[in-house]
Amino acid sequence: MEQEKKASAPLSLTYVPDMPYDYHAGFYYSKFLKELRDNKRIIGVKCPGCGRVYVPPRIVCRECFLTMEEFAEVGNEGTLLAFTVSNFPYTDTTTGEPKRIPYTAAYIRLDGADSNIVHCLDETDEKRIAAGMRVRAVFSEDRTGDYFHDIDHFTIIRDTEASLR
Amino acid sequence: MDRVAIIGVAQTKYQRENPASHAEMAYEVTCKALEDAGLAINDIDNTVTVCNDFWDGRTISCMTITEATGSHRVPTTNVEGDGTYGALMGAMRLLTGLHKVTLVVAQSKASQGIPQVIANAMFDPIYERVLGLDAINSSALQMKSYMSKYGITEEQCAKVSVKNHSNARANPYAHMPLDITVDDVLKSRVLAEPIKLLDASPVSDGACAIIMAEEETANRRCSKPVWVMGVGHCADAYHLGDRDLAEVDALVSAAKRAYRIAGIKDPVKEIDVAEVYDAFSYMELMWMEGLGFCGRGEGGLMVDSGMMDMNGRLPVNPSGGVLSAHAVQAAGLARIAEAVLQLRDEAGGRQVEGAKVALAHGIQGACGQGHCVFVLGS
Amino acid sequence: MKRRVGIVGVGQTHHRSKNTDLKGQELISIAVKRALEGAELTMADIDAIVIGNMDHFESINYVDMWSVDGSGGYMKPIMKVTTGGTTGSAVGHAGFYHVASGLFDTVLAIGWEQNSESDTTAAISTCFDPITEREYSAGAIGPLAAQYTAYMSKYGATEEDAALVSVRDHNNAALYNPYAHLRQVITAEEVMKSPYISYPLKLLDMCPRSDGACAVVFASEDKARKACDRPAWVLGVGDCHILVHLADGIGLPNLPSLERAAREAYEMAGVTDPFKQFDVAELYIPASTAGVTWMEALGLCEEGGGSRLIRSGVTEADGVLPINPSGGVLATNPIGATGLLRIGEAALQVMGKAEKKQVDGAKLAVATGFGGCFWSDVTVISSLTHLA
Amino acid sequence: MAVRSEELGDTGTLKYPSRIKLPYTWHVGKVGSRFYEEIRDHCRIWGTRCGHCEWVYVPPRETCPRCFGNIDEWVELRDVGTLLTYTITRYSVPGIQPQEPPYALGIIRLDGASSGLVHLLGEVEPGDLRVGMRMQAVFRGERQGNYLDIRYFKPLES
Repeated sequence: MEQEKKASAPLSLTYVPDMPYDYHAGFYYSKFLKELRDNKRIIGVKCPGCGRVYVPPRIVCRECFLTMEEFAEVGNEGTLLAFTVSNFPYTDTTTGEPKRIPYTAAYIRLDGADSNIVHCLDETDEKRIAAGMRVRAVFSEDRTGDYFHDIDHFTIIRDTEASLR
Repeated sequence: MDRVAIIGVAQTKYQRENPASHAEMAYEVTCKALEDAGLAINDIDNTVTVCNDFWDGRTISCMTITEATGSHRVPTTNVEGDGTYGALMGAMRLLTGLHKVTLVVAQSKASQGIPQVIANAMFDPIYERVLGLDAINSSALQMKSYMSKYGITEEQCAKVSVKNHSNARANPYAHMPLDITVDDVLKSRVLAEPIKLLDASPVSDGACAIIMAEEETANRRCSKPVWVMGVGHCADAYHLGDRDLAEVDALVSAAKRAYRIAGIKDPVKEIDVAEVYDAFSYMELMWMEGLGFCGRGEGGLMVDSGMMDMNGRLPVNPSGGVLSAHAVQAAGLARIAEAVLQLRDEAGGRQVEGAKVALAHGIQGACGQGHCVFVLGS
Repeated sequence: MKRRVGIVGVGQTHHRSKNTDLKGQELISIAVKRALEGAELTMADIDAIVIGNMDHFESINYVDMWSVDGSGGYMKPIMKVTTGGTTGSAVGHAGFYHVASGLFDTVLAIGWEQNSESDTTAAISTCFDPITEREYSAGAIGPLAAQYTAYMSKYGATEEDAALVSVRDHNNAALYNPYAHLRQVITAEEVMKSPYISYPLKLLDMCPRSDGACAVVFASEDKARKACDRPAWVLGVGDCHILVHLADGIGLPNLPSLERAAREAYEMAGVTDPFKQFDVAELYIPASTAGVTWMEALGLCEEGGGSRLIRSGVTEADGVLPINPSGGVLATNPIGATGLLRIGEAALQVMGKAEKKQVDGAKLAVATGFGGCFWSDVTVISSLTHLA
Repeated sequence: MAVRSEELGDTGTLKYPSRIKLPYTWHVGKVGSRFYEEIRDHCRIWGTRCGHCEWVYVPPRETCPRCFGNIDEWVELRDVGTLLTYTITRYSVPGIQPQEPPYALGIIRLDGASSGLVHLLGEVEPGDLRVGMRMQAVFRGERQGNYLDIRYFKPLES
């Protein structure tokens, strides 16, 4: 533990608590992540009541409160609903080190899904991005079961960009 | 106090690592509690979740189980404390007359983190935290203080562990049913003297849910409502050095309040069974004193007398208690759920015959700084 | 509701970017003492305490226990409530429930944060799912920014519209609120010229993070009337924690949780025409853009009408429905206290104790909380025990 | 940095070893700073005394936890006191412990204080520790203005 002393200013104590967590993916996320890892497929789960498809899959439909058991593949392309280019520094809590910026957080509705996912885009110039654009998942070749690695990023499908304008 | 009843309870089996996610566990107990109460999700008009950002490794940890408990459909709040505090908030909501049926869900997957690191964060970062205090060594300071002040022995504490692990053998939800002897406890590995491995509760993953209802709904929807007769909570001073660790002032105050509301005058006579938060063996003895089941310093005599055994005058922790399953946050709510099963005469092999009035108790913070006491009756 | 509940005391610290003179519990004790003084009560009059913050901002587990030194909670019933950004409003609602339940007569609700003790954005980002969301979800800023891109494209709102909200709230703080953290008069041009922190949000569009605490005393009707000539009655509460997956809230240009929470609170209070009935609003507007996008959810304008509302000037301090005379969240944001400050400021207005912030003759006020995953809390507060 | 998955036993599910690691700078405050500065600069331990309930607190408080009154009276305490309780931590926890286990902790009530101070115990065999023992503070040579400027308490030589 270190201490900072400024001339007659009150003391403060600086410390970097390190709290390890082994986050459990649970049954639904595990199935999703393994499909991604093993088969390069993005799967969701379908509600037996309303037919909505949720990605990532989860146990209960938030609308119908029914248990969902029917897994279904969704597209690896989708529509960009919203985005932001994150350009301010903050700490990556998984390392305690500064986060790499800029990055573009992308909120995407995959084709065939009724819920959204968040990932990143390989474009950080906000002038070249617009809500409504079509995007495609780019997979890693050495997939490990980690969502943010196995899908490395999403990329804008530029030919539809032209048609949008 | 107006009448509030518990009309449904559910628990997961407690285990070291539950492969289900927070949400999947919470959904399991939500569905089971609804089934137990004979209700549908639409009958629930408000919820209270009990999640903790440190134990869950997540800021706004209640987000993990919001949908799984149907909390997104109705007014909800999250109590960050023991599950008994969540139940208290649930009861309050009903007592206002604004709500009719509350679902309370507590869950923990402490196996994901390092419990000592998480517990260390309850100590003041400016002062004591740097000493590496956690739940085990701080409790060891309390156990030593208690033993020293009142002449309680390690054997007497060990008897609690033997009794509770043995009781757990009749509890299908328990994590650590064990057939052990006092000698086994005394010879188990020393963690922080005088606390040994078998004086300490395990780290369990698990969830518990209860459904509470106001009087009219309870009577209409439930054939065996269990009534909240009284409830009280109270906190002692924060710094360990500010307290006489051998004393249980906050528990005395919480119990007094719960007894006053419940109209209990002689707790030993009027209460048939108690489920208390025995995170460590010695705690059960101290809590007996604070709850007025015996005099100050008489916890050791009480366990020696056999009165807390399954066939004793006041069976304590027939479920096996927290020593046999310790899902932090959920553990206090599990005490309530177990008390409810007792009062419904549905506790199976751990049933205390003819139980009409039960006590359930939870703690908060280091060395039982905070206590919450429920008196329940059939 | 079986029992009427009134607010009789409100206390807050002078909010700052960094409060090095005070250890956390000492900060809390200042707000508590001021709330008690305001109500002419002593700690002995307090039957129970509710407290809240967000754990990872100060890395303190069981804050209800830790805070006893500063909350006055020694040998008292104390409970912690925490729901993210809505913590402050949830603490306020819990204080209300404590009293309304009949279990307690006089209850202290405390919200606090020493945000300067850590990296606020990093700490908030841990609220997102560690496996499928946390990596690219930068605290509260990213999602709010993304929401406005969706709103702009749907309703034609502009960055300038949002800048006007920023100007209103900052300037109210500068002119009227001695407790506010940021107290500088700014112009729309300055907002527009400030650098982007997360497109389309610019530096002056975003709330700061502050060190500060707020305490509010809730009391039963008989105690409230004894303690106070003009208590602030809590007429309605509503809350809605609608989503858990951040991405699902993002596509939405509006705020459905606020709409539902408002509906619940309005129904309980008997509010039927919010724009006409409310005299003042203290709203949890964490980014200027929210001052455009969320107004319709409160029934203050038609769908997509946020730009018109802010441009009409009616929400300025001298307008017919002043919003955030205190300067709101854009000027002061000790996160666990922020929602409770809205309730406290709204209460001070209807109690006639808002001093320079006072909206003349304010009788009915609305306060909101925002946080979690696009969650909302709404509180309706009045000097009247019921609405005609 | 992204997390990496591992199988969770034979459950067919995955787990993700990750962490929450974040720097914190906690404000000691004026009152605590004076306490630490007196130890750092003069090896003196000060507490504060509540004029209403007469409790003497160490570490010092500016509001009495018991009666919630304001406290402004500082009192210097001796660096010796009585051991109220103790334990030996024998298990190891990554990242939080001040020294390799086993290590001894105790609560010492300094002469003149009403509250106890939790601290490390040193220069003593575990078997020789007794509740009620007289203990003396041992100060660190290079003091920095934090809790460990008191290195530990050792048995007071009679």
